[in-house]
Amino acid sequence: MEDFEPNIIGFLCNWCSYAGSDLAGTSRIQYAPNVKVIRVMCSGRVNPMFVVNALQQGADGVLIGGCHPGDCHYQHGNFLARRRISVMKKLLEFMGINPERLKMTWVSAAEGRKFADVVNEVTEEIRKLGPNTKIRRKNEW
Amino acid sequence: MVDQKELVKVAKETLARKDVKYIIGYKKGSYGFQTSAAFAYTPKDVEEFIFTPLCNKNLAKYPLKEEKLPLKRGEEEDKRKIGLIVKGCDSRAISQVIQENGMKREEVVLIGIPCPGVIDQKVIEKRFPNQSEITEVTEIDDDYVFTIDGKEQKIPKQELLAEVCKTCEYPNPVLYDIIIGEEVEVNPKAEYEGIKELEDAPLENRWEYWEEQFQRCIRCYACREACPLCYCSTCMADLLEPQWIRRSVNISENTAWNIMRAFHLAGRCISCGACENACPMDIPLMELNKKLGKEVKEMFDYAPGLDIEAKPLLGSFNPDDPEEFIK
Amino acid sequence: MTENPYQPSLATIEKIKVEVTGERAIKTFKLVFQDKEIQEKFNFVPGQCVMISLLGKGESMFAISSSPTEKDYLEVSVMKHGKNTSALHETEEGDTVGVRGPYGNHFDVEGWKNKNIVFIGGGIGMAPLRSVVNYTINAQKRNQYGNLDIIYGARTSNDLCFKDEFTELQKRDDVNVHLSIDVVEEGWEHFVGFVPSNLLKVKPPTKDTIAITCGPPIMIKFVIQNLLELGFKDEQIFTTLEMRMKCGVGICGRCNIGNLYVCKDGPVFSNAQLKNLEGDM
Amino acid sequence: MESLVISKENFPELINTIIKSYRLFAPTEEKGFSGFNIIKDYLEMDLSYLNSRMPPKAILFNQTETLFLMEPGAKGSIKSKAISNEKSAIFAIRPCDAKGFRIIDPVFLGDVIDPLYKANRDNSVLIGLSCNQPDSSCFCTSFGDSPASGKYVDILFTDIEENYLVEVMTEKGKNFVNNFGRFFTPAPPKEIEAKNAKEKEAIKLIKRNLKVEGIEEKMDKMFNHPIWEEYAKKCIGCGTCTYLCPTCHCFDVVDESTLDKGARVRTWDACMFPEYTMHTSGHNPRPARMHRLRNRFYHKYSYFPKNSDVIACTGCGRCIRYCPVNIDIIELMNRVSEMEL
Repeated sequence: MEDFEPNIIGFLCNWCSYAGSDLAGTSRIQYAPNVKVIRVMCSGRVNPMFVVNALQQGADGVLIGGCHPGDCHYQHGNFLARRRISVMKKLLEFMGINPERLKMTWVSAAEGRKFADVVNEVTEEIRKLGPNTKIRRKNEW
Repeated sequence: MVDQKELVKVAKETLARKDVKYIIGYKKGSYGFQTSAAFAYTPKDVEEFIFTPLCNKNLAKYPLKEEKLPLKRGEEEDKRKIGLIVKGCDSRAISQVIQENGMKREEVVLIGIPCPGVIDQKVIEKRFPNQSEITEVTEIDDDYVFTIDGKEQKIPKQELLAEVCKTCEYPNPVLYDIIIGEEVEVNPKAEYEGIKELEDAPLENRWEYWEEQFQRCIRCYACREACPLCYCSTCMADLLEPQWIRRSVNISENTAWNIMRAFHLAGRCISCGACENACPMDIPLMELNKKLGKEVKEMFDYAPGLDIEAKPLLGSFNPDDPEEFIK
Repeated sequence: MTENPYQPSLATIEKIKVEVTGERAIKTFKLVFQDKEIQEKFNFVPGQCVMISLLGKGESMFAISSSPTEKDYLEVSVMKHGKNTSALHETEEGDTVGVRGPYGNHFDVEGWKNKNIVFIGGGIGMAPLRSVVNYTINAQKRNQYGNLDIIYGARTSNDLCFKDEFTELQKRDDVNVHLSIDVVEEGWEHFVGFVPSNLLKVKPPTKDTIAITCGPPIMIKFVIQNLLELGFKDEQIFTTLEMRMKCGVGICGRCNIGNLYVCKDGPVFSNAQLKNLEGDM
Repeated sequence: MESLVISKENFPELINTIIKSYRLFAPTEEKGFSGFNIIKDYLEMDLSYLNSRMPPKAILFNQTETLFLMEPGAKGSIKSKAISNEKSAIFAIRPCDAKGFRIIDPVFLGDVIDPLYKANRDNSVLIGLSCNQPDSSCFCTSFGDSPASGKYVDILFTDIEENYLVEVMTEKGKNFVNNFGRFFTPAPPKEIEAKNAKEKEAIKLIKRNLKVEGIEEKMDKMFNHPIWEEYAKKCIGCGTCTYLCPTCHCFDVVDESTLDKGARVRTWDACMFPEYTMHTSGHNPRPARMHRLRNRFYHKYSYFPKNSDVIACTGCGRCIRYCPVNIDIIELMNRVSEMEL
């Protein structure tokens, strides 16, 4: 367990969170390398099935990053995402899959520091939860 | 319960309308406690219509299932309406579908029947597994009365009543063109009592519970096909590229399917119980739907299928939606 | 251990020839089994099919488009359309695919000796016919057959498959090629119009003649109609059908027309058989 | 055929002895849901069941099976997967479900032999248990079979109150029984009579009948009859009837892979799904539910008898009992039988 390095998939929106992560990098801020980033055009693009699929394929956690409320490049994609994810979390919880494995954050293009902090925080939280085994594909053929 | 003669009369009048092509109702089933959907094209077909406590199927699925094959040369599309007998839950299903633009209000003529609750098919068949003769059940006061092998059976309603009916908040049709029978009294009920125990159980126990349930799933998609709100022309589960769910049947894929199904019904499920009724493996699907119904109500003060003008839950938002989970 | 009929043998894509570019791209893949022994034992007759696997993607049935007279390899011509065919189109020469077969019945090329043959193909439907064409024009076989007429058409001149081969064939005096395209194009010297119309224009004589056709279902329908009009008997008309297939050996159940399985009892059917077959096609 | 008896007293020990040398599948019950599972102890078994929800075909023809292993990609490779040769016994299989295997044998063991099914079939002993309590939608008698038929099993047990009558039907069954010889004694005639009496009683309980006579010829003339459309109207197109059928055997073949490993897998498929026959081009030979439903009934009652001389239906009644919309094969087929053309 001590050697456990969480595998986290990050879906970051093109306009804010992804730019935020970029800024964290160009500002040479050190942060946990556990989040593997997939850039999406908007947090509203994140189909909740992405989350399920990530967990199935071996992710221990999923982080969705969007613009701050009101800042969405597409007006309200992040609001829609927020609703979906809150419902998804309830469903996962009821099914016995720890909803804390699904994280969401608002990070603007200017918040490189915040991005690094969130990643560190999320990584530590998922590390505490341990590896996800619940709906993971076994791929035993 | 509704008077059969009145039902037939109203259905006949509706069928006689120039703008109605056929009426979907219930008729006697082929054996035991079954009832069957009836498609009435002629007044004679309508004579078969019944409405009894065994009419536990959700007919709202059928207008959506109507297949429109390519027209032959010179053939014109039949744009007449479909008549449909609706209980409270069925009418909510139709209302929700209309709200989502899945069909237009003018495509259906709804004959509403206030519903005092229907019998759970699985429960009654389990109690009388050898009953192959077609059996009619009537409701007298708080009992269901029927005859088996010449012997009259009187069984308290609560013992056979479907779980969803016990907590039904909308037994009276919310959307209809004609209504038959008298309104049913609604008792405020503890709708979410059934899932409380599971909600309170520790996370691990909940997973164990669902793992055991989903292990049984054979992915026949009866839940999807029976659900009046699963009407996508191509289901995500059937797509090959991208393939969301593999075809193999194992706990991972089965869970993914069940999450997908439940999630896609969040804020849409109108609690008719058709999925659970249809499930050949007895998976308690309604528990998932109820849970999401409850959360949606609490978080967004939203109940589906009540207003055709409302916006779909997950297609809309409120800037003040809860967001304490967001970092 | 029993042999596993579902397990393909590996083959290398020796050569990829681009037949048609654009939206309805077609490529011909030349495949050679990696195991020499398997290659040597691989015998087929024109009309038969093979299952081609893209490992990790899936498996599809294709008609063999080369002739058994060309030993040492087999060819399939494939239009890019779905998941597997797209993956196949993305392969490069030297890549590995799985191949199993040959499956199904075949054109009775032995029984047709001394007869005239009319080939009527449309679009990618020429692929299975090409196998018979190449078989009958083979130096050793040509004198065993009478007149050979090839009526072939596609939507546009770009969509014509095996263009260079037809150019070669047009130069020969023992084969008649009648090409067509659906709509007028500048510089097109041959027939313009649908394949069934071209057939009526060519009017192949019916005596001692076999007509084989393959193409889109609607084309096959009208070709058969026109052949009958020209005086062909049902027994003289052959076509090859397509169905969704998974096992290729008559077990998995999906390719039935009535009680026949296209993978096993087909894909080649005479019109006499088709007429009496009640089923969903 | 040899008839033996075993007392119910000795029965638990027999089962527990079998478990030591065989993988034993037997009916178990959980919350009113019966299914065949591998048991480790006699007590797990539940013999009061009417029939299992899933037919035991799922034991010999798994819903998901690996055909072979691979390294995916354009430079990939293929590796065979060893087929398990574990010895199994299926205990308390109902005669109707056992007949299901006999029906699908020619499909899997015909011109082309399916190695997975063959291995499972060869390595399994079918031990039947007569039905003393058929239920409302049973109709095995319609096909000339009986709820206490030993025709399709290796050994047939029948509950005759204090004892089980054990009929050894095949060579395989004989070898199996010989391994456990000490539990059995030859059956006295009265026990055989007791079984016959039980059988008669059970047959009497079967009230529904499907008129099979001449049905194949009838269907030859009914392909375009409106009756198929009539039933297809209420069909919702799920896969329940096919997945629960002991004779439905269609499957899909798909590749599953990660970046570096994968397999070709077969899973059950259902002819009631539109994707089942859908071509890549979008053309579907069976585009409407009517076509699919008609094909299902024709396959069972016309095509299959044409190809294998037997109706692909055992009368187990599952498709009737679990159809969510009351499509009743008995009702439909009887209407076909009685149809005047």
